[in-house]
Amino acid sequence: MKPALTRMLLASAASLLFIAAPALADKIRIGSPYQTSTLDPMRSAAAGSIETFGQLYSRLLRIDEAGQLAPGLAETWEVSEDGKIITLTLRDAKFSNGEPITAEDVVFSLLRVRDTPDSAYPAPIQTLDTAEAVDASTVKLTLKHAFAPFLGNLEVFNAGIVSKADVEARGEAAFVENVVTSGPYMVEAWIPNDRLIIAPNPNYWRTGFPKNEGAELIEIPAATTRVSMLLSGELDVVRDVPWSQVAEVTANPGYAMPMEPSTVVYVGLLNHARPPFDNIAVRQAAAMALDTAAIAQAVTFGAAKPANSTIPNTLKYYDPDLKVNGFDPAAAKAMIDSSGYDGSELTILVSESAESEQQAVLMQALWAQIGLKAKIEKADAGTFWSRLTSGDYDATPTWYYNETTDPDLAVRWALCGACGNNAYYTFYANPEVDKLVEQGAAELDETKRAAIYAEMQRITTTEVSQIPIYYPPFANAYSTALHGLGMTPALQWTLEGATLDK
Amino acid sequence: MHYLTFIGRRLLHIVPVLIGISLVSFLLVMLVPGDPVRLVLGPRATDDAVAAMREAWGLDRSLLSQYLTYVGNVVQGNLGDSLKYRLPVWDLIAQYLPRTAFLIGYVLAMTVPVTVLLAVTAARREGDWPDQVIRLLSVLGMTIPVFWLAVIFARLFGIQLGWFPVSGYGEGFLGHLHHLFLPAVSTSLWLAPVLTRNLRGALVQQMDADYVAACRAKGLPERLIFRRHILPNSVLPTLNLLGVMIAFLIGGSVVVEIVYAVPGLGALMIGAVLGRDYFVIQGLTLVYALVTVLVTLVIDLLTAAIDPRTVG
Amino acid sequence: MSVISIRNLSVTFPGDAGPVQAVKDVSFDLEEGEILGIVGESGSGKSVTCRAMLGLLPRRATLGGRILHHGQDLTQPAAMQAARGRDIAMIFQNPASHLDPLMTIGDQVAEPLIFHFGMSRAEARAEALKLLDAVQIRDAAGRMSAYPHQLSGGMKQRVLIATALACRPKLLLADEPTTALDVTVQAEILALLKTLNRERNLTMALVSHDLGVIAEICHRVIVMRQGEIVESGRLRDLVHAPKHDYTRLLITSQPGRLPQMTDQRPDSAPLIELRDLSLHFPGKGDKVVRAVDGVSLSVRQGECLAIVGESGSGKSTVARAVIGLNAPTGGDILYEGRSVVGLKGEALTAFRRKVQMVFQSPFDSLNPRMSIQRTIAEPLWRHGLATKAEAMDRALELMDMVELPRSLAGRRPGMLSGGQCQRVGIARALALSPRVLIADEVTSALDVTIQAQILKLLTRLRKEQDLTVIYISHDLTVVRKFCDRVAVFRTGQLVESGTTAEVYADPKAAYTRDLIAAAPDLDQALAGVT
Amino acid sequence: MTETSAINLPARDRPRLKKGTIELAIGVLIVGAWILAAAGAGIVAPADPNALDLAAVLAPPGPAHLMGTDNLGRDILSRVIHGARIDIWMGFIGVLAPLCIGVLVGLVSGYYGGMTDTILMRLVDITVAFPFFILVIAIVGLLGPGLANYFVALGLVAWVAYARLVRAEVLVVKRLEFVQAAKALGFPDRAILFRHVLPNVLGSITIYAWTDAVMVILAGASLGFLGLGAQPPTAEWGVMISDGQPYIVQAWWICFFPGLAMVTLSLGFILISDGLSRRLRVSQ
Repeated sequence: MKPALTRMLLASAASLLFIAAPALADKIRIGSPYQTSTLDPMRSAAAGSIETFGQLYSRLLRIDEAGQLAPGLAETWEVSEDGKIITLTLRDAKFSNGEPITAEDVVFSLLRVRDTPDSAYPAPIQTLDTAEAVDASTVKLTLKHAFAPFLGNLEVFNAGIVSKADVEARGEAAFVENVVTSGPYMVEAWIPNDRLIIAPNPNYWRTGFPKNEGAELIEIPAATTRVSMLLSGELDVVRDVPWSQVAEVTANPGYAMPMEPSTVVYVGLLNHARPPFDNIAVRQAAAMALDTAAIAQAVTFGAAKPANSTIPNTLKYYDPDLKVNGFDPAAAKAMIDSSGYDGSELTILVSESAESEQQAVLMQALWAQIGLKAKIEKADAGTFWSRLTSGDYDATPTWYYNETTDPDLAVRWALCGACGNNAYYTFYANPEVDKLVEQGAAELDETKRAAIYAEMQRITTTEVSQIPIYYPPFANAYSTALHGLGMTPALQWTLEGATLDK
Repeated sequence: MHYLTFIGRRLLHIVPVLIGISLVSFLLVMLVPGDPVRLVLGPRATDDAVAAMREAWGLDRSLLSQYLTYVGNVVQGNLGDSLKYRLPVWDLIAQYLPRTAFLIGYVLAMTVPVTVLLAVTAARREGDWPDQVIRLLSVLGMTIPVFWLAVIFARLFGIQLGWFPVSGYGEGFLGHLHHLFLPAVSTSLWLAPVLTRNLRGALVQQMDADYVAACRAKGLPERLIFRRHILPNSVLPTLNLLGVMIAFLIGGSVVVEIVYAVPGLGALMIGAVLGRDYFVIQGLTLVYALVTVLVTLVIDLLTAAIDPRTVG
Repeated sequence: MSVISIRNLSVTFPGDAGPVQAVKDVSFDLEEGEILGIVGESGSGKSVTCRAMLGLLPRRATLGGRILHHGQDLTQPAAMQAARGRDIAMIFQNPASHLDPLMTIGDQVAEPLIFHFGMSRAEARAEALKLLDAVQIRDAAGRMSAYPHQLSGGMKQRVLIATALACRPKLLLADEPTTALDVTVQAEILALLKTLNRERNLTMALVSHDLGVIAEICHRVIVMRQGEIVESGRLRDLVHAPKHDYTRLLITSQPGRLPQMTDQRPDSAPLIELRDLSLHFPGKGDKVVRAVDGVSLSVRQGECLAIVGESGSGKSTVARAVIGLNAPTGGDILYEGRSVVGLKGEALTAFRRKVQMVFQSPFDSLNPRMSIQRTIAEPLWRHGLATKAEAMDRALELMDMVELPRSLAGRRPGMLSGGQCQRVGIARALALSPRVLIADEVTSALDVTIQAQILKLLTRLRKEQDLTVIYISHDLTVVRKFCDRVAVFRTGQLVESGTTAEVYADPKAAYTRDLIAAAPDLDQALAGVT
Repeated sequence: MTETSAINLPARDRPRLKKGTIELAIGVLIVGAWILAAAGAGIVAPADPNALDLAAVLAPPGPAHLMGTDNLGRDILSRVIHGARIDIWMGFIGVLAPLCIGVLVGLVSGYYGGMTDTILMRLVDITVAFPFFILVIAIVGLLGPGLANYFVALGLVAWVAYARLVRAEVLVVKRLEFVQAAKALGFPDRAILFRHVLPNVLGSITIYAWTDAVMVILAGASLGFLGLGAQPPTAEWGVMISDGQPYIVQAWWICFFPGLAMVTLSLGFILISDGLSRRLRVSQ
């Protein structure tokens, strides 16, 4: 009796030990510091969620491998002569639950982003006046006025198409369990604060895609841990390898770091609303004191390119020849001395990221050389954003990126004083620039647009709306067993075309 | 009978503590600067969107009314929804509680035998070289920052030697053991010295106790005296410290959770604190407090079971 | 035939200022069936000698000489391990700390039986029950599963004796076995030891500081001082013809041999009156501890009143109530006819200047971190009676008064002897020139020779300062010599009171008679034992 | 402490061995050396701890920089020496603030008992129920990073240990006769508490405080790791270690030397604590 009992106990213990693991072996494991905080494309405009939305929800248009606008859910589209009416014809596509994707769904998705009060980022389709389902597969979008970047904006992460029927039926729950998706993948499991596991969507409209078994998007806040995991074979892809570890990773033949161009720009924001940076001479001196080449070298070990303009260098109409307020400490010192700056200490606000902290330290040291005294105040993200938005700072090194290669969203965010965000909370407000922003958006002629944006860059860089620091590439590391995976400037993984060697 | 009254009294004792805790955890979060909404919606969110969400979540109401709603919900077993994930807080906690519990269990399973072995060895050879070596090692163990050790371990055992995974929770019991090995060792290396010092001290003190002399006078051999008399009497203070340490680990495991990418309650808490996810912070502090209170209760009951004097 | 022979035993401890020799070249024999008394003051090496016989010295002690037992030298660990517990057993002064608090007493008594005789647990417990019966523990069967903290002090000592007797040893070492116990319990334990000696032919060595106790049961006595044997022989011979000065001093310091120090003043007016005084405290659960219960008593101006009783009699509680340290729960306390219960602020401060107290423990009653001069001076300046500097000067005068050399002024209590500390305590109490001095067991922790000095000092001060003294004590022999009137307490109640002469000559209450009978007294013992 | 009646020698003759003297001496030596280095940092340190030298980043230890330089070309040796100021200060204030609060609460609670005691101890229960580290993280995370807020957090949380310790000791000491004597002599409560009770409970508190200082420094370092530590460019060891982590392969010296400094200082603290406790014969 006794031995039998023992055997039974042992057997049940053994079965406990070897509970079959879900077959995750073939998934591409992507480690990123950024979190998926919601599966509803309208709900967040934060990194992490942005990447996720792209994999779950198809947009009307997509950016192809060459970076050009290509058909997405919309097979064809027509723009009216005055640029105000866009008519799109949908292809025969289905949601992951097998229901067809109709013009109704498109109209619902776009208006939801535009009209919901707490929609995170309605800006890209703000110019949309009406959207109308002409028939099941035809959508007619009417703009308030001609708006050049609109087509590009239809590719932005939150313009993904969701199921009207499902969302109306289930409300927020539609984005928690059994999420209906229109993109290449659907949700296999979501463990908030840990990882999102996605599996191919069998109903995805692009035949032959995705070319892999899905992916695990794993959230790993500690940078050294991400690298350790990569090197020990626990990850296939790492987003944001610390610059200091780039050499170590690339020295290993099993990994590649292509340093894809990004639309990220690091800028030193200055608070124009209070002394001393309300004084243009002080701002110019501050800009000229910063040896951006040395900063880029010290912080990124030369991976990033020193910045010369207030907008990212990968955007259309970026002006590579702009050269104002270049590094000149002697001139900067002279300007400070004659500027009337009273010598009072200013505050460099910095959020807790190693990169920003180093920039702050360098900023502080370089400014000290021209007699601009500063102290650094580190703040966690919550405090950082409330202090930034309320203008409770003098300077802060930070960054932004642009969702599209069109500069419209970038200048509205970073340079425009009348577009709702006080020019990235610098409280820089130049009516001329504001006017140029609207002109640039409405102008359909390429050369004229180029001239408008060049002018805008010249004015803002000269007036130092903010100090451009450097343009970093994406420091992503890929296992050489992976093929075809990369990141677009708009923070989207080209995941659907990637394959993983066994 | 006595024992039951004792338990009853201890349980009753918890009520005012819990009320205090709910109030403190609420105020802690509410009175402090930082805006959760901006973090949830992302930097590009418009001010209108931020205001709309604040209203939707009742964050614009008076503190008292928010507290009453909160307590009302908690009493019904509802910890509220996460601002960030829009999921019930309890679901989030339930997801991570087993991980942290497993990690702590693992740490204890690793630490306690080692502690007893080292402390007994040191105490029995008090002043001799094994004692000196153990004391030196335990002092060193206490002074090395856990995260530093963790980074080195990940490098050495994970990457160089490839013996253990440097991240994750693994699948199945053995998988958990395998994946959590490095986090557990890193924690143990700090915990074992603390406990060893305490137990050794108690043993050394008890070895001088009068009843030990009485046992010797009875002619009992040292080994027997040690096992039957000195050890049980010495274990009590260490048991108490162990309780404190378990409570500490529930939150203190956050460092290894982050270094080894095993998100548990600690990582959830850090995320919630930095993201100002009010209801998650409140829910977690309540759960933490509850667990702490329960651990203390268990330790008290164990103490009472060992020491007849506690029950009276 | 000797059971044990000590030859040239010396014990050395390492100390701050070089090694300290606690026992120097001590030799003696213990004959089968005899009870040997080892007497001496604290620090005389008597306990160390006793512990050395069982190998119970701390590891840092170094041992010289030989301890021979049946041809084996017990200074060798193997021989010692074979002998102890089986042939030689020991009981200790503080029974409470010598029992493992986490083990039932049944198991503790059974333990040596299991180990030495290989008995099963059940057998051993059965035997243990017999042993507990043999040491006269009531309801022994019920007590088997009790824990030490549930027993009284006397009970614990009986348990220790039972444990010691478990393996039927030939020699029992008893290290101050009754010092921590009440007199009546002490008498019972001594009687028990005597019975065991007679019935089991058990050889014993009894270590004690109290010649009275030794005299009760010992056949032969060794007097030790500063680690050496100064004299030994039959007790009667020793008492009648002491050869050594120290022995002489020891004998003359015996309370029974002290001069009469009373100062009868029968007609003086009452200074303090207790009226139906009660102090009840909440106990475990719903029980109420009636520490003092309906006591009425008066203390007359200038007299010395003794409050006598055993532990738990409420004698100290009464004293603490008088001085306002414990609030009465019923009744009243009058000082010069006015109630002093519930006094606050100035009135309380003023009253406290009038009534002062000296405490039992010489070391614990002084702040170990304060020099004795400061300690004595503190009441003066705290009460605003002098500046700090004046108070410090006055402290020196007070030291003269209690016969403390001024050279000690800067020392802390830890560097003083017990007797000196007690003098500091008295000086501090007298600093405020009180009218009443409450002395709570002030000599119970002191050696007899020192006790005699302190009593002499108190007698002198009493006359000089015209003090009224309340003397709390368990020692009836001292009280008889020192106090004018006596009040006997038992479990919170006043049993009997009257002039000392009357009460001793003709005790009314049975309890008083028991107390008087139980008090060990050298001369009575000698007369009785012969 | 259990009552020991081991051998009836008077207290002063009881063989009080100078146990722990060696530990104490080494501990004092180490801590003393660090304090000296910290006090004279301006003289001892070869360079300005915050001076950047972008021409000499990640220089390995050598004659020019004995402990090498970090990624911004700052001299590690100078940063370690100046860091001693921060970390010793951190240990000092981080212990002193909770100690003062805790001692006060413990004294009052233990001495007066009754309702005061009940209320204060309930407060202690509530504070204890929050896991220490979590509460510190919460407070620092919510108030913002930096040493000042760390101290606030410690002050709010860590006093509990002292309060309990002191209360337990006071309960013993207040029964001692010299305290009773002080009461009987009509001394004011304040005098009794601070002149008679406090000096006699300080021993075990001191012993605990030294070990606590190590906890404070280590927990502070962990906060640095979590991004909640000292403000840049302050040379604080924990922050230096955590900032140096990514360079552990490329430039091991960046986090090794501050780590070594932290271990030695902590070692000094613990040795002092050990030495004291062995001398005063108090168990930890």
